[in-house]
This record gives sequence, structure tokens and C-alpha cells, in this order.
Amino acid sequence: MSTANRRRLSIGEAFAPRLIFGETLVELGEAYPRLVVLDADVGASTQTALFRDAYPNRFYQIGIAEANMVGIAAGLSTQGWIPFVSTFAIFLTKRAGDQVRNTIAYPRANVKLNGAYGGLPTGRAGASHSSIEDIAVMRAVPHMPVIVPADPVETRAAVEAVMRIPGPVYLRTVRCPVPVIFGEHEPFEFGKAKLIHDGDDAVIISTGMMTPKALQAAGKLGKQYGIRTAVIHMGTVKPLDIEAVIAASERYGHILTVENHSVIGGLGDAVAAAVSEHAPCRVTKLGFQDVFLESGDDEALFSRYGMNVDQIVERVREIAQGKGRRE
Amino acid sequence: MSTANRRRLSIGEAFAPRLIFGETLVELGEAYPRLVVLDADVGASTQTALFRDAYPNRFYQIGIAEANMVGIAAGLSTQGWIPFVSTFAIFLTKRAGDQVRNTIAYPRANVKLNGAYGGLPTGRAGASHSSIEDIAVMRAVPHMPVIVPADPVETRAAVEAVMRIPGPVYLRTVRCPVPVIFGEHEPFEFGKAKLIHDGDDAVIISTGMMTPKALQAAGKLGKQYGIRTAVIHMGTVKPLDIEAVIAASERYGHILTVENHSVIGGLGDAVAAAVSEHAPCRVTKLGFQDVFLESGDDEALFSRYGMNVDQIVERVREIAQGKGRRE
Amino acid sequence: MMDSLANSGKGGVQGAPPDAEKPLGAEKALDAEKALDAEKALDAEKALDARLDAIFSRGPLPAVTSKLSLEQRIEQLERIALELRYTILAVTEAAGAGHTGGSLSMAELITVLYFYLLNVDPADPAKVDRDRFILSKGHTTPGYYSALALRGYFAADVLRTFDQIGSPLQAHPDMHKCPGVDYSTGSLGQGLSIGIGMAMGGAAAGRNFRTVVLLGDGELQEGQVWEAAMYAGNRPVRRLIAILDYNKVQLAAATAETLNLEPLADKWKAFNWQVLECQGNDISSCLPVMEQAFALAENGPVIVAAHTVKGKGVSFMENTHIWHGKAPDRRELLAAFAELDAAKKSGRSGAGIMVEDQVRGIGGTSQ
Amino acid sequence: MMDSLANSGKGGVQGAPPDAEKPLGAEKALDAEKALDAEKALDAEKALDARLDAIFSRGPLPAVTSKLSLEQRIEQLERIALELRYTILAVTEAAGAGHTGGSLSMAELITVLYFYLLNVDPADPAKVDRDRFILSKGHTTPGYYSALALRGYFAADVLRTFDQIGSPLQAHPDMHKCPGVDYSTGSLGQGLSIGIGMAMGGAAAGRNFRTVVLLGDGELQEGQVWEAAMYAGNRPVRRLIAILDYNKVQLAAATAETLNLEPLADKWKAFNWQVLECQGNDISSCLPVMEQAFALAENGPVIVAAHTVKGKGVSFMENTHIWHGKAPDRRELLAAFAELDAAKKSGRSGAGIMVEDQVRGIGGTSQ
Ligand SMILES: Cc1ncc(C[n+]2csc(CCOP(=O)(O)OP(=O)(O)O)c2C)c(N)n1
Ligand SMILES: Cc1ncc(C[n+]2csc(CCOP(=O)(O)OP(=O)(O)O)c2C)c(N)n1
Ligand SMILES: [Mg+2]
Ligand SMILES: [Mg+2]
Repeated sequence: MSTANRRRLSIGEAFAPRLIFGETLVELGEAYPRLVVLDADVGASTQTALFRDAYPNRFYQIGIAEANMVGIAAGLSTQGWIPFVSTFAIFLTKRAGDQVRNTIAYPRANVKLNGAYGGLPTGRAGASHSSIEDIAVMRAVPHMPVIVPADPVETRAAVEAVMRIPGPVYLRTVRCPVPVIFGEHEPFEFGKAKLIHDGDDAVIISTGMMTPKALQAAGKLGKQYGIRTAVIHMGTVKPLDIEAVIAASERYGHILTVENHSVIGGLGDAVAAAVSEHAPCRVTKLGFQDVFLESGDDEALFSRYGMNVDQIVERVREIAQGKGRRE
Repeated sequence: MSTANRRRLSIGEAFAPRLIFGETLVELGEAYPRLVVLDADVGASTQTALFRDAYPNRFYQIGIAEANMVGIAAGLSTQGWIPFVSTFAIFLTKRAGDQVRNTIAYPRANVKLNGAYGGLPTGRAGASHSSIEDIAVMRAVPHMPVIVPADPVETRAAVEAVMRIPGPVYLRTVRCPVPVIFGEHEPFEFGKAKLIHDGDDAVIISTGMMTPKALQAAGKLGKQYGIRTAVIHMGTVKPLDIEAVIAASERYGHILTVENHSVIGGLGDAVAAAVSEHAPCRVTKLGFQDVFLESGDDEALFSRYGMNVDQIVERVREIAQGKGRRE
Repeated sequence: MMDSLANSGKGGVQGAPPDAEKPLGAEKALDAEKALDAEKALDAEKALDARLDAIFSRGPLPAVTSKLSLEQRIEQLERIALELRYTILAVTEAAGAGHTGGSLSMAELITVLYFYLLNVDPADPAKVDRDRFILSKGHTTPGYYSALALRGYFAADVLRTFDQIGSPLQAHPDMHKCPGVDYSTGSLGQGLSIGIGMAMGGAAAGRNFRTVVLLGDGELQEGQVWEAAMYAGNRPVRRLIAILDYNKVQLAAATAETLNLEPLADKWKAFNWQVLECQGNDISSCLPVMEQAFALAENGPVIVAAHTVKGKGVSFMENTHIWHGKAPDRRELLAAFAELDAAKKSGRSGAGIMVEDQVRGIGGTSQ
Repeated sequence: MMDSLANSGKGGVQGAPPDAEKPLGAEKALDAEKALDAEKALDAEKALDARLDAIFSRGPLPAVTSKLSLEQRIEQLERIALELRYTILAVTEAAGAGHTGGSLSMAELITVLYFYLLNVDPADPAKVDRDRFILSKGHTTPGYYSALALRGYFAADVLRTFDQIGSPLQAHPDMHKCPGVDYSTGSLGQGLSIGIGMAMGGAAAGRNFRTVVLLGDGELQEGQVWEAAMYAGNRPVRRLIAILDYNKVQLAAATAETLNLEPLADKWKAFNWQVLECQGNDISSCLPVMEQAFALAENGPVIVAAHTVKGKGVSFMENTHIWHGKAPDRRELLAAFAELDAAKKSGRSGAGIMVEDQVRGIGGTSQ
């Protein structure tokens, strides 16, 4: 695939994963002549419009009809096309939940699903658009892989990886700019956790755009408090890298999970289930505490829900000091 | 409410919770003149047809249009009606998932949701109808209570309780006959676990129709193997009775969860999350292992998926013998 | 109300209501049975077993060729449709489960498709250029599987495994388990969208096949059908044919009582579809109309509103929701077969011969 | 393509594309701005601040009474609609967010509803017998909130909190946070179902109110709308009025390019609705037609297809998806206000007086 013109992604710079998603689709359009993209009238937001402009004949504008979009993708897949369906995560997973389950997952249709606008950042759209349950919904769908990349580099690599995984895959991307934390050639390894920062005192297991925040928190924790914090990134939430979780449990005895998602049914519950099954330890879950989100500025909202970098720092400090335990 | 003519529910006899659900609605129709029932063309199966016949003016046949049904219920609730929406769990939670979330849960509409045909027993309908993810989906909806009664007596009490809980509630009922395990006047206490069988050697935390199976298993374990097994029934999966879970963790150190649902996102994950947060111990989850279900006879299928009474017995024996631990 | 509840508990396990109440025509069937004396009843039992064995061991039937005269084609297809009815009833009785009413109503439609119109080859079910078929009303597998078996996609005895654990014949069609099934369905309202994708995807890949989607009338209440209708009418999607099994009954009641679909043709026309109508249980009506639909589909999507009777062919199953999701027991099967036999003898349909071929010399009510 | 990407990265944070590309009419606005010399620009800035302060501090406007002549009513409602446009632009500019295009297109429709047709009382927003309104196209809150504020449901300065944390004015309407909002919306396609429930539930409780649901044209692509349409047409549901803001544009493109809704009236008629049409940005057209709709709704559901222009009133926002989910910056706001001022002076609309009342003596382009 021609990657000569690709956007340079330098560590520290911030790019919106939705943009990287759209650009990567365009690149993949060359390598995969059978790749087609489906949109439900949000391509101008989710950036599949880039693919539309590059490959108008392989772009299907379905209109505001998420259910129909998923069904059409299934039909297209029977003819050897590899459809990438893309819309806001909440509408893909909840409006078309039955369709994704019964017409994509059960028949193992080779359809790729992009849940754009995962989690909090929706461009101020508030409760109805904030998809804080999509990981829970998609994890529960039998056999459905769930991929939640950390940063622009991993987003690009994950989109490429998704094309290589046979059958349906759920990829979750976000709207807001996220800083690059990986070197540009960092591969995406499906189902593998990544230790991106080491430390003996505490451990964070994070996913998606919270991983860069966790990494920043780990930096602060080391510098300001001398708390050496490991950060393990779970780019794949399902299947979970159980070995990595067990190792973390055994090494630290207390895990902080951090995700841009409800604390119910997401990474936190997956980690808790894994440790409870194999190597019990404490797991504290940082995420949205079973609430609908308000509208407002992304970072202000993360702060409101206790999920900015300093708040992650605080939670790790509590854990490192053995606080917050039940009496 | 006139309960003079109610069906007698004697311990050991089996009744289909769907039937009890329908009959209880009819009873409640008298006590709650504002109760209305909505159906999407499955009332002949889910037994809301009983309410239709008793209160034709308070029954809304919406047709095969689950999304519209949920929206209409929301509108009815604004006029002081208390709608009980009922259809197959899979279509209520996945076909109308967005509607339940954005038009019922977020606005806190006083709408009651009955997910009929929860889990495996669907009258041989197979994968497309087997709702093994509805608990996961509904738990992740912010603030949504999830009630999963054990037996006919608790089903009746739960339907009554649901009417008293303000706002939306998800009630999960099953299709197949389930033996009565509770005395007829046993109350349903929202959010409270119930120790229904005591024992020092092992513990099962179960929900829904698996609780009668767990109870049978406990009986066998005591008689045949001398393993005294406690059975804790979680009639409310959300909010979870965390105190009860902690106590079980501290007393037994290893919990077996049993549910008529996927092991992802249901009772098992909720228990694992609770122990990991407060009192780590091992949790082994018995449920459907991330698979779509086949069609066939209910009991034969439970066996196929490792969930009949003898298989529960086996899992408890492994735990009691300290087997199944990771090396 | 309590009475009817009391009735619904039978045997040791109480309160397990059947999916439907007592069949409307049960009295009739009962009378017919009473009329037989004990000896005759025994003979009939044996004969029934023989007939069932014959049904579950018969070989495939050939497709009907267009070289025949229209009359001959109609006659042959009628025979096959009747054979299909026997098979459907045998299948649901054997399983003790299955959607009988909507399988019987679609008998002629699926017969015309699989034995005449569709370009398919049971010996090569994955043939790239074959026509595609999607049973959007996925619950009527007894009708679908019976047609596939008769057409030779798999041996008839596989039908005996219908709805059993491990069977390729799941309650709802599974494309990975059952040969000949082009897509898995079961949740209503999704088939037309899938068909659109197939039709467009095939065309984009340079293939010329037609995609046929069989819809239920109750199913049209699902909004996704109208999303799909709007899309297909707009593009327009070519070589897409929807057939509506317009049997006027859904799961819990008549369709008109639930949500009337009329004016149906106006709806589809307003969604930019070509609309045809036919009598869907009359081959002489539906054959030419469906043929015309295939031709018109070159221009854009076509729907054939095929007026049918739910439970068609068995008087006590007709026009009622009671037999929507219910299987006949042996007694009811006997009565049903007797009706089919009588129709075969009296009516224009000369079918049933295929069954007789198999049971020759064994004796039975059909002889 | 890479060019347009490069353009979309601005400032330190790269690659955060705006929700839409560069506005089509930006050149025009730019020219207008260039024409002002520096001093004038400063004056204009000050004047703009004053106007915005006036907008965000104004008191409520009274509803228009039916005692006036039709001409007078039309004139007053036109003034209010123009006032609403100023407010909408002020609100989205202040928030730096919001759906401007679809708020401007619905200005006359919401004006006619809240200032004339609806039986509502801002002093008693929960009045049991009030008419109900559901903004099914929930994203156009700038238009909705501005109308509610002008009508007196809350103080105009609350509009400054639009889309901020803690504000009663969430991006999408929240019935528990914002006075006057009858139901929370945001996910498209759900409002008509809610409206059906309200209308039926009200009638069943012996109430006589009307329920009005404002739909978007792109929104009609959602299948749930057709589920609701089929149901309402069937029962039929009385005192239910759907108003379609038929502005021909949706989020990413023109509606006709996406999925054409035509023949629109045929669709609704085939779903057993009464259908009316009007020019939705012309009070003299939409007022009598909406009034007629309210009358016809006694018999069953009515839809008014109101032909409108997305972004109506600001040339560079009109007829484009670019301004669907975009707020003007200050420069664009100035240009937009200038256009509204010009229209006010030249056109049949004598509106803008309300603004002038507030900014008297401060000076500004409107004087
Ligand atoms: C989405 C969905 N909702 C509900 C059901 C349950 N269901 C199965 S068949 C049926 C009635 C179908 O009626 P119709 O489409 O008229 O089929 P037919 O009469 O041909 O059997 C219903 C409601 C389903 N399978 N899928
Ligand atoms: C179910 C759903 N899908 C997608 C969206 C995202 N979305 C918000 S507005 C919009 C376009 C709406 O177009 P239209 O109905 O024509 O509204 P208007 O032109 O009046 O703004 C879309 C797709 C949504 N809010 N809900
Ligand atoms: Mg039917
Ligand atoms: Mg529009």
C-alpha cells in the first residue's frame, strides 16, 4: 500500500483518531480493492467522507438508517466485498444492536464495524450521543472482538489489523485530538497487552484514549511523588490478554483500570473477571460511574467525571498508600 | 388487590414464569388503574394476552415494531400511565436498545420493561431468539435496575415490586416451567441477596431460573458428597447486593456464579467486579461461554452448555477440592 | 379467564402454556377421528407411519422446465406444492415444533421459486452466479427446508432432525449449517436490507443474479423494512424482488387487527417500487406474475404482494394465528393428511403422486 | 485530498477537523468585512457586543392573539421569527457550538407554534391541559431554546450557558433540566412514537390537548418514523400533528442526494395520514396551513410538509450541509447580522424592532 504521502505522526503531537481512521481507510482502499465503506449520514463528522471522495464507487451512503446499513453490509459481504460500516458508536451498537448481533455476528459476516465517537468526546453533544456502553454491548456479543486503540499511531495500525482479522470486528475510535504516544512504526498486535511504562509501585491497565492520559499520570506520579507506576495498555479489550492481567495481579496486588466508558461491562469488569478467575487481587475501576454524561467541553467533562490526568494521579496515590480499602 | 383467585404456587410444582407474569399483570390491573400493557405481537407467547383479555382498553397492541412500542410507552408515561412493555428480551434490549436507553432510561420515564424469554429457553427457537446478552446490555444502561426472579413465587412478587419502584426497571422472565422454591408469601426485596441454602464448604451465587437448579445441586452435593453448599440468590442483579458478595468472599474464598446468560457482562462479571473492588477472592463463572445457542429442547441444551444440575454439582466439587486452579 | 388458564396446565408440569390455545378446528378433526372404528384407526396409524417413512426417504424432484407448456408447468408445480404441504406437516409433527401456518401459506411461492424461477443448482449450492434467496420471515423453516430437501439440497431424512440439537436444520435458517441457505435470518425485518447488499454487491462484482426476499405481512410493521424500501427505491437497486406472503395473519392476531397494511400497493409505489399482485396459493396466478416480476426487476426493485391463506390446505389451520407457531400432533396430522388427500382427488391439483409412488403396496388413506 | 486535509489542521492541535469544511459563503463574508476600514470595524465590534448584551437580556415577548387581523398576526409573527434568528446566531456564536442550519430553517415554524397555535403558559409549564411539543430533530436546540426564552420560559441570559456543563440547556433537549421541554430527544427518529403515546395517553386520561412533533427531513430515513406513521394512521391517533422541517439538507449532504423522500405526500397518504404542504419560512403560508392541520387533527393524524431552507436568512448558511452542526465565529456573526438587518429594512418583514428597542442609543448597524 502506498504510504509515502501518509501524515507524519510524531510523538507528542495530537491528532483526532477519527481523522486517522478516515485517512487510513483511504490508504487501505488501494491495498484492498474489495474494501467498501458504509455511512449513515455522519461521514462528514466521522471522516469516512475522505474515503467517499477518494473512492466514490466503493462508498455507500445509506442515509440515517443504521439498521439498514448493517444489513446492507452483511449482503455486500456475501459478494466478497469487505464492508467497513461506520457511524457514531452509540447508534451502531444500540440502534442497530439486534442487526449487528443477528445479521453480522451470528452469521460471521466479514464486516468491520467502526464505532466512531466512542465515550465522552462527542463535540459537546451530551447524553444522547455519549457512547459509554458500547464496549459492554459489543463484548457480550458472542465471538465479537473489541479493539480500542490508544493513540493516532495505534488507530492507524488497528484499522490495518482489522482488515486482516477474518470476520466481524468492533473497532472503537474517538472524536477529539489525542496525543501520539507510540513511535510511528509500532505494530498493533491483536489480543496483546502492551507495557508502555514500567514501575514497581503501582499499575494502571487502561484502554483507548485514556492510555495517553494514564501515561501522563505515570510521568507525574514518578516525578512528583516518586511512585513508579506501570501502565499496561489493552488495545484489545476482547479477547483480553489474560496472561498480562494475571502477571499484573501477581506483581502488584492492586490494579487500577482506566477507560473512557462506563465502569459497568467494559475493561474494568473484564479485568476484574480475569483476576477473579485466575489470580485474585484488588481492582479499582476508573470510568463513568453509571451516569449519563452532560454536554460541554471534553476536558472539562473528563474532570467533572473524575477522569483527568491529575485525578488518575490521585487514584494511583490512594492505591499506592493503601487507602481506599474497605474497612 | 384481589388475590383470592390466585393460582396456588406450591413448592416443588413447576409453572412457567411467563404465565405467572401474565396473571400477575391481570391482578395488578385492579390495584393500579393506571397500569397499561404494551405488546409487539408476541402476547400470545409472553402471556400478556391475559391482560389484553381482562383489560382490553388498557392493552396496546403495537405490532411488530419494538422501537415504536418503547417510544409510545414513554409518551404514555407522561400522562400518568404506568406502561409495562413486554416482548422477547432480545428484541426489547437489542432491537430497541437505543430507544430504551435514550427515551426511557435517560428521561427516567416511569416505564417497566419485561424481557420475556430471557436466556436459553425459547421454545426451541435457537440463536436468533436466545437472549444471552440482555443482562449485560441493561446493566450498562445508567441507573437501570435489573431484576431476575428465581421462581414463580418470586416472579409474582417481583412484578408487584417493579410497580413500586419509581422509574424504569428491567425485569427478566423466562418461558419454560420452573419449580417453585419459595413459600407463597415470600417477599421480594429489591437489591437484597437471599441465602436460600446454607453450608460451610462452598458457595454458589445464582440468579433467575438457575437458582432452583443451584438449590437442587446443593441438595445433591450434601447428600452424595457431603459438600455443604450455600446458595445465595441474587434476585436483583443491579444494584448488586455488594455486602452479601463481600461476606461470601470472606467466608468461602471462592464463589461459583451460575446464570442463564453469557458469562460476559452478567451476574458473574458483576460479582467479580464487586469482590475485586472490596474483597478479592476467586470467582468461577458458569453461564454461556461466549457462544450463540442452538435450537433444541431446553434441558438438553442446558446440558450441552454445561449447565444442568449435575454439571453444577461437578463445578462445585472441583472448587471444593481446590481443583481448577491455575498452576 | 381462570378457566382457560386451568385448561392450559396439562400433565405433571402445570402452567406451561402452549404457544397457542386450542385449535379452532379441533372439533372437526375429532369428529373425523371418531368416525373411524378401532381397527381402521390401527390401519390408519400404520399407514401414517409408512407415509412418513416415505416422505422422509424420498429422492429429490426435478425442477420444472420452461420447455413445457404453461399448463403443464402449472400442473407440475401444483403437484410439488402439494407434496411440500405433506412434508411440512410431517416435519413439524416429527419435531413437535415449528411454524406450520406460515410454512403452508408460502408453499406455492417457494415452489415456483425453487422449482422454476430461480437459477440454482442443488449440486453446487455455492455457484457464484446463482440466484439468491433470503427467507426474511425466518421462522417458516419447515416450508423452506422441505423445499430445499425436495429440490435435492440434502437428503429428505435430514428433515427428521429439524430443530434438534446438532441439526443443520435450526429453528431459523443458518447459512453455515444448512446447504442452500443464502443467509441466516430469524429476527424479523432484516432480510430486505441483506438482499439489497447482495444485489448491489453482486452487480458491483459484475454478476447478473437476481435476489429474492420472502417477507411476511406482519414483518412489514418493522421499520427496517421501510428503511430498506426507501433505499432500494431510491438508488434504484436492480434485480431485487421482494415477495410478500400476504397471509393476513401474524403471531398473535390477524394483521388487520394488529396494524392494517392497506393500502399496501400505494405504500410501495410511494417508496418507488414496482408493485404486482397475485393469488399466492394459486400457481396459475403467481407463476406468471412472479415471472413478470423477475423481468421488471431489471429496471428496479419489484414487490409481489401474494395474497395467501395462513395454514393453507388444512381447514383447521387456515386463517388463524393459532397455528402460527404450533406443530400438529399425530391425530391432527392424520386429519390434515386426510384433507390433503381429499383435495388431491377432487381438486384441479393432481398431486400427491410422488407420495403414492413411495407408499405403493403399503396401503393408506391416499390410495 | 491531502490538500484539504492539510487545511483542516489548524493551530497547535493538528488534525482536529471541524465538523464541516470551509463555509461556502466565507469569501462573501470576508469581502464584506474587508470593506470596513479599521475604525468602522472597531465600532462594529462594540455595537455587536451591545447587541448581544441586548439579546441576552431582553424580556419575553407576548404571544400573538387571534383577535388581531390575519395580516397583523402575520406581521407580528414575522417580527418574532426574525428576532429568533438573531437569537439563534447569538446563541451558537456564544457557545462556539450548535446546530445553526436546522435552527434557522425552523424559525417560522416554532414561532407560529409557540407564539400563536400552542395552548401553553410559560408561567405554568407543567399545566396539565397544555398542548405538547416534541422536538424530534433534537439537535436544533438553538432554535428551540431561543423560542422558549423569547416566550418567557426562562430568562434570556440563560441562553448564554447553552451547551455548557451544568446548564439546563443541554446540546439536546432535557425535559428534566429545561423548563418548557415536554420530552428529551437527541437520537433521531424517536419523537413521533413518543408523540403517539402522549396523544393517546392524554386522550385516555380525558385530556384534550394537541401533540405536535417537529421532524427533520433526513430524520424520515429512520425506520422508526414509519413504524410510528403506520401505527398512528391505523388507530387512528387523533390530535397528533407532525410538522416536517423539509429543508432538503441533512448532516453530510443534500437529502435528495442521500435518499430522496419524494413522493413525500404519497408516502404519508399511503400510511393513512392527512397531508398538508406549506412554505415553512413564509408565515403567510404556514400559519393558515398549520391552523388547518390543528383542525384536521381532530379526525386523525396530520403531517404538514413545510418547505424550508436550511440556514434560512443568512446567505452563506443557506442550502448547505456545511452549517448543519457549525456555529458562526464573531466575524461570521457580524456578517450574518448585517444580512438580517438588511432583510429587515428591505423586506416585507418589519421586524428587528425588538432588538432596536434594547440597543437604542448605543448605535449599531441596525440603526
Ligand atoms: C424482530 C422480531 N420481533 C418479533 C419476532 C417474533 N415473531 C416471530 S414470527 C412473528 C409473526 C410474523 O408474522 P408474519 O410476518 O405475518 O409471518 P407469517 O404469517 O408468514 O408466519 C413474530 C412476531 C421476531 N422473530 N423478530
Ligand atoms: C439515530 C441518529 N443517527 C444519527 C444522528 C446524527 N445526526 C444528528 S443531526 C443529523 C442530520 C439530521 O438531518 P435532518 O433531519 O434533515 O435535520 P435538519 O436538517 O433539520 O437539521 C444526523 C445524522 C442522530 N442524532 N441520531
Ligand atoms: Mg402473516
Ligand atoms: Mg434537513
